[in-house]
Amino acid sequence: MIEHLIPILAVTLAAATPLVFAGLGELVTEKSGVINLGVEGMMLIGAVAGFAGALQWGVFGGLICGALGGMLASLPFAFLTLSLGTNQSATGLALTIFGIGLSAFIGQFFVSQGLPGLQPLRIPLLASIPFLGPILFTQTFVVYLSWLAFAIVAWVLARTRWGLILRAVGESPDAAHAIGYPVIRIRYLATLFGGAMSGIGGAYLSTVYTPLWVQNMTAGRGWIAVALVVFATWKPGRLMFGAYLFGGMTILQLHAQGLGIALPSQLLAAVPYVATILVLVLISRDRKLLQQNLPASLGKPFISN
Amino acid sequence: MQLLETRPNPSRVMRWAAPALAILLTLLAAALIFAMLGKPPLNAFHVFFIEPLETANGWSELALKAAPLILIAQGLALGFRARVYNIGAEGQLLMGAVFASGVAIWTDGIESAWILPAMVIAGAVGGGLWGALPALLRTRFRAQETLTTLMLTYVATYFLSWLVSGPWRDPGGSNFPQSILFSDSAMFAPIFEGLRINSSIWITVVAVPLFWLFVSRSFAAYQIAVGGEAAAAARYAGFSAERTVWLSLVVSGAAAGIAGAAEAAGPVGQLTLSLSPGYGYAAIIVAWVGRLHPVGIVLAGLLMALIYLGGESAQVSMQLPAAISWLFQGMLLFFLLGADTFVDYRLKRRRVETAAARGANGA
Amino acid sequence: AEPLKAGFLYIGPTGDHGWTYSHDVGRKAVEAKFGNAVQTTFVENVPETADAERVIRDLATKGHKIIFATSFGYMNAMDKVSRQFPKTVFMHATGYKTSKNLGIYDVRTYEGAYMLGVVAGKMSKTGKLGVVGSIAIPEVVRNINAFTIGARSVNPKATTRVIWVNGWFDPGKEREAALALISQGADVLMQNTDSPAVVQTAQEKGVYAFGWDSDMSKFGAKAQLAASVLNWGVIYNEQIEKVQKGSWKTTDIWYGVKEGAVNIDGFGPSTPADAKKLAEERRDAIKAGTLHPFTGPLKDNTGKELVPAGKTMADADLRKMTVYVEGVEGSVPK
Amino acid sequence: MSVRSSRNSTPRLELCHITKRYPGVVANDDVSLVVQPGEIHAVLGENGAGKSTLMKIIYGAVHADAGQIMWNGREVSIANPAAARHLGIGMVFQHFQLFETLTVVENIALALEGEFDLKTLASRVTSVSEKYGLTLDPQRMVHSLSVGERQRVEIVRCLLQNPQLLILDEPTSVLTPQAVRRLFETLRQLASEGVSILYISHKLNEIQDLCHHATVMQGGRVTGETDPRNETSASLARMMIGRELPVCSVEPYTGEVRPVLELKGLNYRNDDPFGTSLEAINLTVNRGEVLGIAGISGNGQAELLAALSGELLVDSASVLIEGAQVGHLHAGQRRDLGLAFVPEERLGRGAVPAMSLAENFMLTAHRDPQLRRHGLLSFARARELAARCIERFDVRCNGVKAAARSLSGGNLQKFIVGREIMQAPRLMIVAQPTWGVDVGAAAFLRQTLLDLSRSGVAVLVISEELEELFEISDRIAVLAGGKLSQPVPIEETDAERIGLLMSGVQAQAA
Ligand SMILES: Nc1ncnc2c1ncn2[C@@H]1O[C@H](COP(=O)(O)OP(=O)(O)OP(=O)(O)O)[C@@H](O)[C@H]1O
Ligand SMILES: Nc1ncnc2c1ncn2[C@@H]1O[C@H](COP(=O)(O)OP(=O)(O)OP(=O)(O)O)[C@@H](O)[C@H]1O
Ligand SMILES: [Mg+2]
Ligand SMILES: [Mg+2]
Repeated sequence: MIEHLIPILAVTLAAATPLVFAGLGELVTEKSGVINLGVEGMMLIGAVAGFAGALQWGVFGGLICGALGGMLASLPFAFLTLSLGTNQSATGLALTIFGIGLSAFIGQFFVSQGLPGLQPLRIPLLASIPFLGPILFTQTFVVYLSWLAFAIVAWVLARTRWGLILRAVGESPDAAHAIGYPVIRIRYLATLFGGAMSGIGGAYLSTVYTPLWVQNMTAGRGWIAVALVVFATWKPGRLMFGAYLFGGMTILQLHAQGLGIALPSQLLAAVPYVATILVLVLISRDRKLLQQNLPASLGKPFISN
Repeated sequence: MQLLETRPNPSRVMRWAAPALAILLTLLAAALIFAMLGKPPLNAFHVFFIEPLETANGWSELALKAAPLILIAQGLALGFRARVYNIGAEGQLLMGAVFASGVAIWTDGIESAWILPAMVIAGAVGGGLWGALPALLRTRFRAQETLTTLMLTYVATYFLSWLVSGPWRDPGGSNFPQSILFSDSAMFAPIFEGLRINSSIWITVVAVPLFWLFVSRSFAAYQIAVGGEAAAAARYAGFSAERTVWLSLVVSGAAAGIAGAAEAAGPVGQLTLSLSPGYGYAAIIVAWVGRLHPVGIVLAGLLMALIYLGGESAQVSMQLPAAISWLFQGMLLFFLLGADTFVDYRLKRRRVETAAARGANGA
Repeated sequence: AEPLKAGFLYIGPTGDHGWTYSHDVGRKAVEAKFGNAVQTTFVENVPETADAERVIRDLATKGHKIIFATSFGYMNAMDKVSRQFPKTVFMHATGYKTSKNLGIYDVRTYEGAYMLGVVAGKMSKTGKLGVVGSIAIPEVVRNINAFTIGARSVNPKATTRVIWVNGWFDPGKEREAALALISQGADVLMQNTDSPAVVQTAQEKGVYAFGWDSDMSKFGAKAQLAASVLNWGVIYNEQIEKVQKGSWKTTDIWYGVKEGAVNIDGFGPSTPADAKKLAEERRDAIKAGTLHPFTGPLKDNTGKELVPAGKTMADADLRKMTVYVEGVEGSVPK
Repeated sequence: MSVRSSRNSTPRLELCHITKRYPGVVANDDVSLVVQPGEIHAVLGENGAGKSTLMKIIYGAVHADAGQIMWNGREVSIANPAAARHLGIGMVFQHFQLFETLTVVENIALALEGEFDLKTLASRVTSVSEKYGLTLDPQRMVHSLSVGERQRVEIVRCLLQNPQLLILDEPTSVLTPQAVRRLFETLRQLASEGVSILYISHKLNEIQDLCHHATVMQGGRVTGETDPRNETSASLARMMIGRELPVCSVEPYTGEVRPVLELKGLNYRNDDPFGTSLEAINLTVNRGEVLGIAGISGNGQAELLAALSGELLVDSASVLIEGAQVGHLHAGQRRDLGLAFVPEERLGRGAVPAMSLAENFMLTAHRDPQLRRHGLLSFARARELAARCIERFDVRCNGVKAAARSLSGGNLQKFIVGREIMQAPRLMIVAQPTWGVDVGAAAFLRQTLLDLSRSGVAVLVISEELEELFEISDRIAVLAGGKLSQPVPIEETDAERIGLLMSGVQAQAA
């Protein structure tokens, strides 16, 4: 059993990494009170930008370009929802559609190009810990980067003034405005951060995970990332758990097929989605938890006079 | 960075001008893209927006494409007014198609005028059920419908895939994952010889005025509107929020389900893996572009269908990439949402004016 | 004179590196051969929905004299439109409906799979082969079988394990399926999906894989042992020429190695000379007609006989294959 | 108490010709004002006079269109509240600007600069709050605090910045008389330390009690300046509204006395962590009387109102209307039995902001068969009725098509009260009838409610304004901590005793 578990878990970590990046980004955006349903579009733009960047400057450059791409992609969304107060759900959907179109449009210049990809980075000593070593410490550096991102986001949210301000703005933009915080500017930053993280998630897909550009290569991962934030009740730790759970379910069903589990593969493939709904139901029942963490102003435009 | 202030009363002029402005801006952006690609913009516009409508067939195709979009969007708009964000119409459409196909498959070989109506009802039931599930999850467990409807779309896709590769696979179809071709009594008949537009269009034609009557006059729609604008006011008036959730999800699900049935029993004629060209998602845009108004949705549905047709036409005639259509849809929606803001808000008066006012005061 | 217009309908983007890409290479071959005499048009990303019919009709209306539709799902649409345009030639890939002006064509991808299987049998140390499957249609099942037969012709103990990703195109998932297969012991992979993700993954994990539909060595030079390369240009050139001359007749083309439509190529640095030689020998035998992958005695993986000794499977049976042959694990998804 | 600094020393704050326009109103029109160090300076005016706007301008939360601000003799431009705090200006808002899901110390940290260290800050909070007698637990979540405690958070937040000027915008409207006295002690202590205080209120006795100087505003303009200690309430009122304070005329009810609303052991367990639970509430409201419920909001008012209106369903036997058990009926069904309800939040609950007055009339009037037939609504009829309501209750607006949000608070309140009265109720429940309504409209509304009760309707009023309750109620009870005290006739009690009950002291009222 253990020998099956190691590869499953190791791959889960790598497979869930785009979800981790995009999910953390969306979490920060939502903490400020903005819900951006355009993650899928931003990831795609990040993927194509990342690919282009990686062709020039290697994987690291690619990730940076992905971040920039995602950030730029979130800019029209931020302008419309924050400066013009448009409906956030509708604008996010528009961003997704726009992102699919734009990335495919730009991407036509990158088809049939390959990238060298990235070797995993074995962390000396740690990698030789039995069981945990091969799972945790023989990943690509981007996976470690995602943990760093998690640690930073969790720390900033829980322990720093910035985190406090962000939570305050998401909870009551009016009060934050009254005591002198530039609500709109903070929300811009949070939205751009979300865009950048989605972009990195997309760029990871196109430069590290499967180093190539193909249209629509995120294949719905952006939507999963949005779902995970609610699933996580806006807590970074739970988000990591959710991302790995979802990734793990997907990998598990593929392994189950390989091991000859006699269930139709389509029904197995639906399992992660059903599981997400079930956990969502379980979590949503705990009203206290939700109310403590849900940014009270989520989705509501803030217009100050 | 805040540019706006609330208008005391919504602007009537902007209500009409906003869509026109949005379309104009989209066209301008499009012209820029065409020029960038080295295609003469006017020529491209002709190919995109005129060419598809130069023949009777073109109009038939437009109607064929627009009808499901309009039908689904009418249902979705109802929910959006109540802030019930059903983004899983695609899954509800697929389940509608599945239920309707079930009827067609079980009645294969029978000739009866009842089969088709039964399929439409089955489609409504299938889609309605797939909408009722998130309604249950929301009202009983407070699970957000945005996510559950989306997740259920994936589930529906895999369920459909399992059906056509397993139990409902056409035994005479070389084992391809698709159902049998429906018999004539399980198909909507074409209205004109040689054109694809079929009698299912009447469903949409009848549904639009019904939705219009419902939205503008009915008590239920008033309750929905109040609930969407101000939830506390709805509670205060004694309108049940739960009922609104159920109503909007079940109605939008049923509308999508009927569209799915019409697609299976219309231009497709069987249940296949790829049944819907994303109508469920596109209808969300149609609903917003039509700004949730029954008549606006009709215009938006036609516009959207035209963008699809134009996109294909531009590929065939000018070898423009397929991505262009998506790009246009995204931009159109961006511009419309932006322009729409100015119905309820206006730009803040500039400081310059107030400085002038100060001068006047001083005098 | 007016150039002859030929239209192509693609299911995916021309940049998928797989199926659509190989068709587009074929289209370019047409342009290279006929120059100004033929004008080609392609429409990519055409979903297999009701939209396909409109695009096909649009192509026909705009004066395309021959239209190639390159995915199974266009079948009913091709059937309908071909009736309305009796003067236009319709060619449908991988389908089974024909009429006066509707022909079908396909290539014997299983011959390629067989040859890859031979190399795989030679190269696998564990004897465990893996296939990333897309959707369980007969063509894919046939390829998996041919691959297995090829491998077992070299190593009778070889077995094949299949993981289905339920789609043609999700590089991430294809990679994950490949990783699952690798971790379950497979050391040579084949895929019947459209992206090069499996080759990339094999390269990264130090196992072997194959190019499918086209040479994918630039995505994994060390991993790619060989590639089954499709040359649709053979068919396209031939059919267009016939239309040009006015000699086109309803066809049911199923070209393979013999006609030059399928080839094994793209041998990489990891492929030893003897493996390469063996594969080429088999190719030549297929070409000469002395070898057919589905030759008896052949049993399915429950032990039931499929082809008695000395016989080969008829094309009609090949076309609706629904069971795995001996050596493939599990059963075809229902 | 400190001796007032002489008028010719450098003023702490000087406002010169401040003007601020909003769409449709000039909130501040050429306002000038001087505050000396250590002075408690009242700004006095009716609702909408522009007091809050002026304070927000001083605090940098709103920018003036014209005018100058001098701070300690230097002209300054206050870009935002942070800049104001830098200068040494602190503000306690009329509507508290606190974050419910954050702790006290986090709320305070948000307004402070310097190193981010919650531990040290917590001990500073404790020491400052002790010094001024404003006990606070820094680790508590704000949502679990009472209104008075919340105000302490706001004040401590200001004090930690060592302000030279403290602005308090209607700080007492939510406090018990006892808490008001404690606050005044703190303020006097601060003034004696040299802190200037701008004190906004329209409660005349408080201002006379506390302040050294008063600036009176009306319609955005300064209409007078005076030392309030030398004025009478009546003279101050004249300055404020330009005429005598209107008083309500109360006549005794002569009709049949019969209970209309009865609460019998009403319990409600609130699973909302930010809410209050109701415990065994008993109450009877009779025809022809006005029963007042005093108390500070947050003590179960919202829950009680929702349980009465039917927005919250409770045990059917615990609420009776004219003898019928209605606890299980929803709001619409209770309306069918003659209940009418005017909620505290006018925009968003009592009316839909973006909808027209006609559509808003439909909100509760849809029960009328003339307005609703076969599931369809008659908006033509609703327009007629709304027009009648506008006329009868003197609602100033742009006709029935005006959006509810375009009306001023007082006019909207008149519309809502009118709409409810036009349903011919047998029981009228009103929350905060005159909250944020100007004096004239408030008098009109109070008189309307009194007249309604004298016509045989049972009227229940829940209000935070003790004076108002004493003006119109026949009997009064107090809701504190989710428990309701025994109602007593107003002649048998006074503000002091009610105040004690409001602060949660469970003494017998009589
Ligand atoms: N706020 C609510 N809470 C609980 N149930 C409600 C609520 N609103 C409506 N309902 C349910 O919906 C049903 C119909 O609602 P409706 O508003 O029509 O009430 P009604 O007073 O029974 O009927 P009518 O409005 O025709 O007089 C009611 O029987 C009730 O059970
Ligand atoms: N943000 C705003 N937008 C538009 N108008 C406003 C705004 N804030 C205040 N006003 C208007 O400016 C005027 C003065 O309001 P302000 O809040 O200063 O009055 P106030 O004296 O504090 O009254 P109250 O006693 O009710 O607190 C009112 O007519 C009000 O409607
Ligand atoms: Mg005020
Ligand atoms: Mg009833």
